[in-house]
Amino acid sequence: MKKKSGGKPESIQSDTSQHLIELLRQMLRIRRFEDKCAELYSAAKIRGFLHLYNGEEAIAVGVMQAMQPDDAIVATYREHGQALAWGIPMKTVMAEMYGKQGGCCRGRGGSMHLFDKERRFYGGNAIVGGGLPLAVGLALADKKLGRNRVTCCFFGDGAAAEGEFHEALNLAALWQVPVLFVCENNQYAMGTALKYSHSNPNLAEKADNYGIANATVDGMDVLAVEAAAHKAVDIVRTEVKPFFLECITYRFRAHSMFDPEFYREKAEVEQWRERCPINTLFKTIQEKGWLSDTEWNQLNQEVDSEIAAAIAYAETCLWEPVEDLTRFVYSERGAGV
Amino acid sequence: MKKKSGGKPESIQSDTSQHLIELLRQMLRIRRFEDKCAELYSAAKIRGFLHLYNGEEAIAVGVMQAMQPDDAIVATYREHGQALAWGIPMKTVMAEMYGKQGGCCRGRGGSMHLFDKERRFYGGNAIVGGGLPLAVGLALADKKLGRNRVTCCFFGDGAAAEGEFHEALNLAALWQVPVLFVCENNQYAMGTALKYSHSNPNLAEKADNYGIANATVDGMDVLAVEAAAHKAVDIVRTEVKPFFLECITYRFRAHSMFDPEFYREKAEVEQWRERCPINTLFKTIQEKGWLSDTEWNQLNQEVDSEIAAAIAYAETCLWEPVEDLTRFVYSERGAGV
Amino acid sequence: MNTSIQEAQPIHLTYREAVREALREALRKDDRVFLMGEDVGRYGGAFGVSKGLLQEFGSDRIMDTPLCESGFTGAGIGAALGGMRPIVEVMTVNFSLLAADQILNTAATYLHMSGGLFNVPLVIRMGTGGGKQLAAQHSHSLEGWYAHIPGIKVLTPATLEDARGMLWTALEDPDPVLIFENTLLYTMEGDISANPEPVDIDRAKVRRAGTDVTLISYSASLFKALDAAETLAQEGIEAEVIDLRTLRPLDDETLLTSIAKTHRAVIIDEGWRSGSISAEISARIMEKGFYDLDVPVERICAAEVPMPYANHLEQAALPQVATIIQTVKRMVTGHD
Amino acid sequence: MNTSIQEAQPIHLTYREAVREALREALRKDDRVFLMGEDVGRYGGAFGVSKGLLQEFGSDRIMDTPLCESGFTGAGIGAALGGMRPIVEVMTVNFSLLAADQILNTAATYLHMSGGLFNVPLVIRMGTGGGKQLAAQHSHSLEGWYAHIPGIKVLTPATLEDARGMLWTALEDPDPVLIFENTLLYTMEGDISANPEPVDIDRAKVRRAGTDVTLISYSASLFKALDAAETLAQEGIEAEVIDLRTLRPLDDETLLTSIAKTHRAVIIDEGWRSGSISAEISARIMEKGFYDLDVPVERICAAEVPMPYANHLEQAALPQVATIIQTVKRMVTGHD
Ligand SMILES: Cc1ncc(C[n+]2csc(CCOP(=O)(O)OP(=O)(O)O)c2C)c(N)n1
Ligand SMILES: Cc1ncc(C[n+]2csc(CCOP(=O)(O)OP(=O)(O)O)c2C)c(N)n1
Ligand SMILES: [Mg+2]
Ligand SMILES: [Mg+2]
Repeated sequence: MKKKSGGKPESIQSDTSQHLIELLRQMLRIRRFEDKCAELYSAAKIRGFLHLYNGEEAIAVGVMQAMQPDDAIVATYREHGQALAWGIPMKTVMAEMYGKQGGCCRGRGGSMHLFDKERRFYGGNAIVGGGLPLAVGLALADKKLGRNRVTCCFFGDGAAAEGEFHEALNLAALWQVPVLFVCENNQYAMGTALKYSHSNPNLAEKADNYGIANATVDGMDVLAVEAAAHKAVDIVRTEVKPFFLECITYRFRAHSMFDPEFYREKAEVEQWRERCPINTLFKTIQEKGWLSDTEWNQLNQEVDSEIAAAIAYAETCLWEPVEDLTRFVYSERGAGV
Repeated sequence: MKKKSGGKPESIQSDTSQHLIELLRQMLRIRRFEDKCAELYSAAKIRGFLHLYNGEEAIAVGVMQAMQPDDAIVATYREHGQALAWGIPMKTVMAEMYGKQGGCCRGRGGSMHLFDKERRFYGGNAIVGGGLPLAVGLALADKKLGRNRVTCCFFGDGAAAEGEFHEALNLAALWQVPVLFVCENNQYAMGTALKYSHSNPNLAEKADNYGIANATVDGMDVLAVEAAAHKAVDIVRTEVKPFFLECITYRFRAHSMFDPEFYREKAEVEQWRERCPINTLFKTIQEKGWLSDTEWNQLNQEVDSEIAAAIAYAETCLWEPVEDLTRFVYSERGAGV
Repeated sequence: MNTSIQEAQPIHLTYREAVREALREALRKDDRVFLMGEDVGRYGGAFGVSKGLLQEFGSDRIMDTPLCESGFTGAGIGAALGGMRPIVEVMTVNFSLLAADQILNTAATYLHMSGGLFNVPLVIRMGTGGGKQLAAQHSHSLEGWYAHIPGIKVLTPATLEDARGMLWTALEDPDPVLIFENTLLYTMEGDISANPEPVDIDRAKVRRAGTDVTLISYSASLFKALDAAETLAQEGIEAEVIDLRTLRPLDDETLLTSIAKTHRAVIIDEGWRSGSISAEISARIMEKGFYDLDVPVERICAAEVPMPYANHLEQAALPQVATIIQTVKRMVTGHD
Repeated sequence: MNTSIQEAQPIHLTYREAVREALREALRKDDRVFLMGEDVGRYGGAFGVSKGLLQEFGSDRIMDTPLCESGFTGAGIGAALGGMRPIVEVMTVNFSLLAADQILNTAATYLHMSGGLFNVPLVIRMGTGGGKQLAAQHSHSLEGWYAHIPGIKVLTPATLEDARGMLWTALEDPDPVLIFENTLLYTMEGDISANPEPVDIDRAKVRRAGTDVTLISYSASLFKALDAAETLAQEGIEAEVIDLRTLRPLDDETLLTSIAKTHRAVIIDEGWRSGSISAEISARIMEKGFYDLDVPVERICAAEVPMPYANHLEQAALPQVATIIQTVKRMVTGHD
């Protein structure tokens, strides 16, 4: 077997290279998808609130690597990244943003409320902090039913100031349920910097206080996130108890499409942009010589055509009939659970 | 000057003895008052919920020593002790429990809602945790208006599980407002023992996590509470910032008049009863020879006659006219603030 | 020996015991059912409802929670989504305000915003009502207020049969159901069938037939309406008394049928008057029964005050039998 | 030169600016006034309302809070009790559910349960309403729901004058006042007097006189009612349009006076129908205006669904001008 300088057998190297390229691809999908969403927003194809994940892609992509197909995800209103990385088909996500019947929620949810039953993607909660107790409850159900599954709950630094955050952490710790709390600490809650939200800006210490195992990781480094997530999920799954993973990150774009960004300096944004998780991984891969220009172009094209296909799909989807407005307020007889 | 073995000048000794006797008297007032309330409850003179402070008297009495007349108190539904120790006349408290017009809230509040405007006693909040943000707001007002006053907020161990507790501590720390949080950790929230309420039963650590200075003290020892409160209030007043004082205590009686006490062992209650704060202080004083039997009897008689007078007052008070039912839903014109 | 259902001896119990029996039955029938809330276990329930259940079913099925209404209600939603059938007990409706966000923004919206993907089979029980001198923060009757929210159902069992039977019906419902138990009723006692039949939560029930006026009520007020009807009968006025049973969705049909017969209606409601469920009922009668009315529909509600502690004030604030009688007489005779 | 109040040039501004001017005026006039809430400072307000105020008044007067609706609302109550005049901004009514306990159990009850000792001079502002495709958790119209609560007042400024003027009136009120700003109105523009007169919050206002039907509305729906009235006028039907302005307490008198003239009423309300403020209004007309009615009062409300995201569904869920017109025509002519 040919050896490389690092001493890894080729098959592993090629596994590694393929894996890294896959991570790159996932992050790129999210970035490009969202850039397109921003355009479509300007074109009034997408409406409502649109919160982009730009800059934070390493977290969703990194964390998902550690999850298994029958695990569950609970996310926020900034959840395109999680939805795509978790495998919800891009076209149904896009159709949802269009408000079409072919969307993953028949156009009723929109950007902030993506759901997928088969894949156990539990939204899409637009009440800051609202998803945390729900995630604890999902994990509780798993524990009660003896299912070896993990529930992964994403939320922001701002959410950690809500009382519900504390209630949820306390319950998770008391009940020792298999939930992974992933705090996407992008250092701002809308326009409120961390230091104005938290008297103690060290968020992982909050978990510590509840006796919840925790770690803090560079959220701009997908490999670091992935490694940390693997460790974390292992603990959750094997020891059946909660874990708190704080990922330090930054949102490159505005909070939503309405945010004039008065609250931070352009220079700060620029500094963080230099730490773009996609560029960083791209450079790593390039340095290793694992991705030729052709391959990179091809990858880009694949992503672009997936997006184009998603848009084409969304465009052709029908609108939910107005007569169906009041469906799904209550379950339909026979539908049940 | 005559010296005593301890080397204290006589005047100080006598100051000390008088002070200790005063503490004893205060605790005794509360204890006797409440024992009487329990009787009056059985006699259906007092109704609704009645939460007795029996066993916890050292906290209210100890803490109040450190407060100044223009400071403010925020308490819970278990607030007879605070109300009496803070100087709300016993007769208006008793009349309030009777539901009479001469009560401190015209009979509208009852046991759980004692208020006194002149003395800045802000209730009597029967929503667990509900008083904490209010106390932070009172302290904020003082800070804004440059008034060197302290707001003292009492609450239980159970309250510390509510999200609002966390929100309030975070705000207090962020804003650095002069509030003293007094956690009356009697180790039970109704029938729920501390360990079932908190994954981390060390409550003072929660304050630590917010960067709030804190201390834990034996809540069965009025002198220890007093000393700790003095230190705490000093910090709050001079450094204009919050302090968290945890007092470990025990409630001798049931949670309320409806509690069958299934959740704890008689033996446990008995053990704690042996640490009765009143007996302990009484013994200390007796050992020093500071209180003759005659004086002790006299003290008891004084307390009993204060209670008798309070009852007599309550009995003779009128009922609020039914026509006034809808008063005080909104302020009356001209009343204003 | 033939011990058929029909022949089973009725059993004598209190409302509290009826709820307890309902809980016990549910816990026995379905492993996915569990009860959680503050003091449901070791304490035995704030009102003694769940006394003994921890001992019988263990701490996995009867879960004491810390004080955190929003947290454990949210956890209940999650557990329901995860395949369990949680019964969340919020000690009383007064504290449910701390969980209002989870109830309205998550439980009630989840099915719709997921485009029909995820239903939330959650039951939330709470004590409700005034009348015990518990003052301004412990005496709310907010069941009618909650009935404003689409996506949830609101049940208010008044009778022993309903207290016994509605829980199971609620648990079989695929969507979030709130059950309000007026705490004054817990000590009410009587006989019910030992083999309770399933309770229908879709229909209001005529608890007393009459021809001159329709008294519309629910929960504890039902008994005030029945008492008033008795007295009125002695004076020759026959009141039909309707127990709404479910405040959301309202069963308009039963109400309108009755009014088509009596041409007069009075609604008795322990909630504050403005924006009460009785306002909704009056508005519906306006819309669908206007031409059947001889006189305007009237409402007897709680006075619009935070509940005062003193007994005489509290009673003055609550609907009273005398007021019902007086109102009906005025409506029927045209003068006071 | 005489620049008397009467002669001041009107100023042109948006509703957003009108609220901002009202805030600025209050902050200037009274040192005890301060604004607090999420993102009111550095961000400039979620809807840009408070843009520039932090720079002008400093961080003691314009306080950014962490995300903790219950905490900072409670702190607002405390600060009000401590002698300040806080204006708490809850970004939107959707999030106010997290503060529902502080609003109902503390702010609204404090005066009463203290036997009149402590009033709470607190103003809470929130955005409200649907129509922007913000879906099920961000589109509530719960102002009518809050109007159920005794002890608070509920204001719903629809016009630029009211947006400009009601805040000060609210601040002068000794009791808790909730002000609901429909976020669709923020971009509405027009002229108002440069020297605004004090706004009375006790009376509803007839915004258009008419004889054939009374359209009762508030906030954003007012403009739907006015639009409908214009169209109806072209067909010879003269609608009187009433702007409620204050949902608690309701000004029955203005409504009843109008109905005594028109004999018909339609209520337009963006809240869910069941248990809405429009139910209360209908019930009051039933009670006090029954014999003035030619036809039953009707309600045009939001459909009883958590708001869907898709525009066509959302618009179908909200009251529309066409429905108002159609309803009125049916009422006036007796057929569709
Ligand atoms: C309970 C609640 N309050 C306020 C809002 C409005 N809001 C939406 S996102 C947001 C900031 C949240 O910050 P963070 O948790 O850090 O998440 P991020 O947006 O940075 O990902 C706010 C205040 C909301 N949606 N829910
Ligand atoms: C928000 C809320 N939930 C529940 C209750 C019912 N309740 C009253 S006191 C109490 C226990 C509180 O325990 P703790 O804070 O330790 O105070 P303690 O009674 O021990 O002094 C409970 C659950 C309440 N009053 N408020
Ligand atoms: Mg953030
Ligand atoms: Mg306790």
